[in-house]
Amino acid sequence: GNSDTGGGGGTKDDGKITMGFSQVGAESGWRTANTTSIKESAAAAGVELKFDDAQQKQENQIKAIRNYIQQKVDVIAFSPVVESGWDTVLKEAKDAKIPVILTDRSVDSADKTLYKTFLGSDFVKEGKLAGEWLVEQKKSATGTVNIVELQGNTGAAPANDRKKGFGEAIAANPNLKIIASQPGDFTRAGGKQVMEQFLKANPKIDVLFAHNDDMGLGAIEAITAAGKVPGKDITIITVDAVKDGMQALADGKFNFIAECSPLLGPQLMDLAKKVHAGEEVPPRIETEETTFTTEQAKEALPNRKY
Amino acid sequence: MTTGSLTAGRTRFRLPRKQIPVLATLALLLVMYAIGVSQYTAFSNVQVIFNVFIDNGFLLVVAVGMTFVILTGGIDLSVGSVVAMTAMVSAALLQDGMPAPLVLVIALLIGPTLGLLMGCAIHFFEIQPFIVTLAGMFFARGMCTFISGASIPITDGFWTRMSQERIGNPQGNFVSISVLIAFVVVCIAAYTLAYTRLGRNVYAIGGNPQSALLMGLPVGRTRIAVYTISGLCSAIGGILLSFYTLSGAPLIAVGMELDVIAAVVIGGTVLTGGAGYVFGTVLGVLVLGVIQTLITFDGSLSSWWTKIVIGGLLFAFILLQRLIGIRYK
Amino acid sequence: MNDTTSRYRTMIGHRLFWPAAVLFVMLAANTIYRPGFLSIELKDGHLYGTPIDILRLSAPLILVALGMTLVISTGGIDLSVGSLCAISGAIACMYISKQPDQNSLGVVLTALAMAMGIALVLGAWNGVLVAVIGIQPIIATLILMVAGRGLAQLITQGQIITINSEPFRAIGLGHLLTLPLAIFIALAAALLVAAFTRRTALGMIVESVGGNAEASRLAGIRSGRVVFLTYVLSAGCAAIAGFMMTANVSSADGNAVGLWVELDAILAVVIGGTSLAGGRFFLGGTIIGALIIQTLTTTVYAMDISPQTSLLFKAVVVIAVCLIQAPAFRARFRRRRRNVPPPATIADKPKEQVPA
Amino acid sequence: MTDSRPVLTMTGISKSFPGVRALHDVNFRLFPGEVHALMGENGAGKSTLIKVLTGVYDTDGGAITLDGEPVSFTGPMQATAAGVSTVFQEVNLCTNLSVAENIFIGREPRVFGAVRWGEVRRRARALLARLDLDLDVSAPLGSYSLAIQQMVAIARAIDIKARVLILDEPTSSLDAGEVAQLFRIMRQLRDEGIAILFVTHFLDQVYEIADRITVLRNGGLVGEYLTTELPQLSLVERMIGKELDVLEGIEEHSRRDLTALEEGTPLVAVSNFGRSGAVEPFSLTIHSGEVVGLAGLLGSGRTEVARLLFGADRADGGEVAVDGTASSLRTPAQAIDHGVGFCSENRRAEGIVADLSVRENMILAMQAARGWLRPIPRRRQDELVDKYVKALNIRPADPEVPVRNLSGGNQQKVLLARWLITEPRLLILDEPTRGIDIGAKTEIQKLVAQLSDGGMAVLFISAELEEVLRLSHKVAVMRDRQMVAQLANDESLDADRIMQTIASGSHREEADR
Ligand SMILES: Nc1ncnc2c1ncn2[C@@H]1O[C@H](COP(=O)(O)OP(=O)(O)OP(=O)(O)O)[C@@H](O)[C@H]1O
Ligand SMILES: Nc1ncnc2c1ncn2[C@@H]1O[C@H](COP(=O)(O)OP(=O)(O)OP(=O)(O)O)[C@@H](O)[C@H]1O
Ligand SMILES: [Mg+2]
Ligand SMILES: [Mg+2]
Repeated sequence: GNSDTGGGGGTKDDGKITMGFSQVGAESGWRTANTTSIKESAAAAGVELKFDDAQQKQENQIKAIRNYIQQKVDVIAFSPVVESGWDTVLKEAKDAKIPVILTDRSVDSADKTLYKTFLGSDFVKEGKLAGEWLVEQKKSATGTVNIVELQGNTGAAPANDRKKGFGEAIAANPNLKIIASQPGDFTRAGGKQVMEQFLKANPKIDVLFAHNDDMGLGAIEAITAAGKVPGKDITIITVDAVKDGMQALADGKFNFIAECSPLLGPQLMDLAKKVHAGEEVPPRIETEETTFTTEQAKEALPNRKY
Repeated sequence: MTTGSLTAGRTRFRLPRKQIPVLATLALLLVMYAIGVSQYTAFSNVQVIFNVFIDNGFLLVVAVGMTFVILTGGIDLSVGSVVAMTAMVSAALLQDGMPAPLVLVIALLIGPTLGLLMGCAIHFFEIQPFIVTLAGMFFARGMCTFISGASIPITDGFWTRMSQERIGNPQGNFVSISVLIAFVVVCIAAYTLAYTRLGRNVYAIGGNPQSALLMGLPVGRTRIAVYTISGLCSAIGGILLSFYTLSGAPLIAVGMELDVIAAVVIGGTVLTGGAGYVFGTVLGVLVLGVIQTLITFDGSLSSWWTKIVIGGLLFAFILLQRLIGIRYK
Repeated sequence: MNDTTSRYRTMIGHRLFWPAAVLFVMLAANTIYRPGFLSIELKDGHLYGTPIDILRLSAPLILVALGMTLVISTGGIDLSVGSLCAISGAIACMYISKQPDQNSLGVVLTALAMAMGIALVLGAWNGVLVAVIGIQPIIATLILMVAGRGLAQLITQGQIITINSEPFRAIGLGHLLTLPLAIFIALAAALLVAAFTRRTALGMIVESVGGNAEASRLAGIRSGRVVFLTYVLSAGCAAIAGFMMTANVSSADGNAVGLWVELDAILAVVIGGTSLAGGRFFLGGTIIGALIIQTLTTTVYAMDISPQTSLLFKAVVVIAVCLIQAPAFRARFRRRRRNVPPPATIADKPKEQVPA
Repeated sequence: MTDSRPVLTMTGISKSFPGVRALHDVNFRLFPGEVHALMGENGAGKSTLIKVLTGVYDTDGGAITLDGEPVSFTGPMQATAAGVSTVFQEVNLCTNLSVAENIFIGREPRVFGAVRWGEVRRRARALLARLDLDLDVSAPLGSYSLAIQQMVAIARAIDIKARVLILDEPTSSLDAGEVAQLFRIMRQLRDEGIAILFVTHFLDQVYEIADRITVLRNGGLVGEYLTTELPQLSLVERMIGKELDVLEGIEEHSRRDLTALEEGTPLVAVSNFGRSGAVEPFSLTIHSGEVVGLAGLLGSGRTEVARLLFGADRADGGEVAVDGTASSLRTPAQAIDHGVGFCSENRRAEGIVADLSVRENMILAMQAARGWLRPIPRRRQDELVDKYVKALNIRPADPEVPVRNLSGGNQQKVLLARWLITEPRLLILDEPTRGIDIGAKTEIQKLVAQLSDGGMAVLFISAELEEVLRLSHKVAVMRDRQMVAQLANDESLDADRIMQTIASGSHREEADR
């Protein structure tokens, strides 16, 4: 319930929580689903949302946070573009006594009191899950298994972490070898073009690990064009589980997807209310995520929203 | 034959004409600010203005360097990457435990060196600045990712102090040290352009490089100098950015060159060179800053509307500026 | 001077010689690294092979760069082409995705016509800003570059629109006479633009406006119209490129389609020998420039150059290409060999004030 | 005369451009305290010799000494530092900078590295006063007419304390008064022992000021002569390499009966035509076949009149009638549609398109009038271009070279050809003979006479009153941006009377017939 007295920037004490949220951008379908989730849950939870799109720029996010401080919002939440470099502005938020919640991606501040909590996925774990599944699948393989990897944008946290997690997991089987790894920039076109070259340069590719569904979907096109059957001749593992990806999985073109859920909104609003009320929250909350195989995908697909 | 002495020249009104674009920008900026204040209560806080400066200090410094380049009729696309590279190098060196002063010196040398090289390529080999600096941009960005694929935090005491020191009333209205540094850079640049030979040569080359050459001006030296200056400003900008974010990230400041060029041009500098002021550039940066602040304060736009509105505001601003300019010409 | 050396001289002196030589060297280097690089095979009536890939993948870039060439030749620049690619692709896909029968040719043609129409309108918007209102081209088109991405995302509501339409797919992936259709589209566009500019007087008039706008005006050229036209043309080219890019992956991504293509296009134009200051333009050079850029990208993937160093590699190649092309550099190099002190280099090109 | 050692020698100078041998084994020397004229037709290589000397171009061969020391400048900066000060052909200043700055840039008075602007302006004013110019020195140079820009360039050059002063066609855009002013200063400098290299196409000026003459022809040296020992006629013969019989025929043309022409509707009639800040409203009628001369001093507004009539600038008000019907001349394209052509005085900024070839430059106006959809067939282009290259003797005769590679005078001819190709009914020529050698100049004058005989109307602007008088049927006199008189060119009219009109401005009653 709220006694909405409205008016201008979020003044305190009107009962209604004002939240300033700085989003990374709108670079992918995943991200827009994330944004939609947050906006919808804010409306549903009666939280007044100040939303800002940083267009992939850390500078913009810092600016937005400063402005939220000026507007005296009740809670600040943001998905940091990069990990480091938030201490100064977070300190300012702390001085202004505005609690901060991180979503989706974390920061590496040594001073953990600068933010209340982190809500999001564990990218390393996603990579690991993908790798573990592969190890399991190929445990009986005798010869080397040639793996190619489509990375996300160079330097992006999901790219780095998924690569790391995957690498750690497949280290368990020395037969599994990454023979090529190039950035496909998280886009279908990128995934397609890089995959075409992988196929040309390497006569034998057994497995493709793509850091997101879109690159995997692009790669399917390239694989088909090269006269191979995706999912059969080349095992395809991806991350995200967006609708198109799930469809491909259900169709047997993908073999495995590690989920990375964008639907953080409801949990975020819950947290915001708790934090605003001064309740203690755990310092790290991981979204509930799962993995999908073809069968599971067929099941899950009908109620997939994004 | 006799000749009466010539009384040529029009002295209808003395002051404006050259300054009109800048004055128009200033007026529109004030109007925009007024709109902000009338729409959002918190907008009137003095700190909002200070924040615009705090948040755009590095942009301002880089834009000042770009002003030099554009005044000669050139362009420097490498600035964003050089900023990032400087921040990256500082972060990496600090992480390796190098003392802060040494890091500062090294970081401040990299940008100008690259600028010098680009200037030489442009001058001696007559390659178009756009291409040379584009290659510079690729190079510097490549170096960033080469140094590290992930962002590197800075924990050095000096950097932290520079970052978090608040000048003014720490609880109330304050600015950061970066703002002061930016102001110093602006003043030095304005002085250089108005009162030194280098500055005047910059304008002359922008007006007509061939004439400048035939007038016996050091065209080559000046041209190389402006790219070096731009490199230096980018390096300073990079340091300020590393103060600002206390880290170096390989993909930071992507596309910054466009913001910078936009700021310079909005500030009344002509891309073909020869006309413009540092003060205009300051205004240009403020315009971009205020547009952004307005959008954040509104806080109801979805990602795509943000872009459309930025484009729209930019359009409205440039159109008005242009119309005012024509009106008074 | 005997006949062969003089023929050699004229060949070296030809504008397209150096860009072509660079392209050749890059292909040769690739072939040495990977002997199969140049091999082409016929599979189910289609030709496959890296050279074909390079041609096919460079098709969108060629298209964008063709329009960009004309714009640059008037002394302008068009930063909005990337956004225009995204918008046209988004409109086409959005329309098709809403139709019950995505495979109907009529639907696809309607979609293309609609998207093309809107792209042309946006091109006209650029043209008005530059030619009528007189805003500096880089800023005028920056507006649409920023806002256009937003528009594209607005159309797709930030989603990636996936479609399943064979006729549309054909634009990017279809084949004709064993070759990818995209190559023919780019070729047709190139021939069309060439005919449009060189068979009419448009080319000369564009060059004249870019070379000296005031002199052209006084010669009776309505330069405003010409400049306007080039922006519309550029938008049209970008739209076709946008179709191709989206058709390639059968999906429209308002954010990623044509990202940074404007930089590549400008690079292609300049490598091709057209000056950014305006004036003479060389369509053939532009096409070679685009091929060089695509070959570069393909090389990075083919040689498995690490992502960390690929940009450095690109920087080195770009500089090398431009150095080899720069007459001043070659003159210096030659003189060094002949051991004569280097001359004063002068910028012999008088600078004409291009209207902002 | 000087018998001392030459301050400057150039020996065996050669210079080739791709396809053109601009200089071939040329020797040249310059003594202190002399004015040395460098003469030659358009494209003879005068400007190239100067550019080689000042290091703008490097030589293909030859040696240069200054004060006996071999030198090899890498550019004007070095040359200036060594005491060689140059005014290049075409105004080479920065129009975006102020007048004062243009004079002093690179040599500004400074304190602690800071330019003293007050001092710069004061000195600029003083210097210009020496040339009898009273300008607003802080106004941008671009706001002044070309002639004034030329004077500023000269002011800059003479203020540099130099031993050698080089003036490449400094007088081409100056009127008699300005020339006199310039010569006064040149003499003064000569007496101070400065060596002056002077290029001009005005023979009278050569004989007035030069002590010695070097003649070039087709990039080769013809010879060096003392002015006193070289009669004018043989000078011309040496320059063009053949005998001269050009001036005949034109004289009769002028003083012809005007009344025959004035019958019928005028081709163009304007009344109360003006533009605030540029020209006071004026009225003028021009009939087919009539040559109207515009006379006036520097900056009197002749160019402005021409630009208004061509629609290059928009008039504030007034009526225009073409062939008796009300029309408008608001843009160049409109004017061209009405059959008006305009050859600007500022050929570099407003005339040539340097990148394009000679052929393209020539057909530009015709093509523009036809619209881009109807290209002129290549064969027709070649015919036209060929015809005018021959008719105007444009060199090099290759129509495919970029026009930037042509010498100044040849560029001017290309522009003229551009308009002749359109076969205009009214051709406005603003200083068409500037920078054109004596042979070509008389050719052009003849051409104007011929054209008007053929029914073309011509508005002829020239700083040379003699030329105006020789060609015009009617002379309109400008003063202080007003058209103060229109005089029929009959026996009673001569240069003195025009000067008087300009000086007094009281002949209004004769205007507006
Ligand atoms: N940059 C250049 N490139 C190629 N050819 C050139 C260049 N500059 C001059 N020329 C050629 O060299 C020759 C000499 O030109 P120059 O300018 O010295 O003539 P000039 O004697 O000064 O003539 P004018 O009296 O018309 O100024 C001409 O044929 C000209 O076309
Ligand atoms: N844009 C301008 N701003 C200020 N003054 C101008 C401008 N254009 C021309 N003038 C002045 O107007 C006057 C008329 O110039 P105009 O060029 O018509 O003279 P002119 O008689 O043709 O002389 P010239 O022999 O120099 O060509 C000059 O005094 C000139 O300085
Ligand atoms: Mg000359
Ligand atoms: Mg004039």
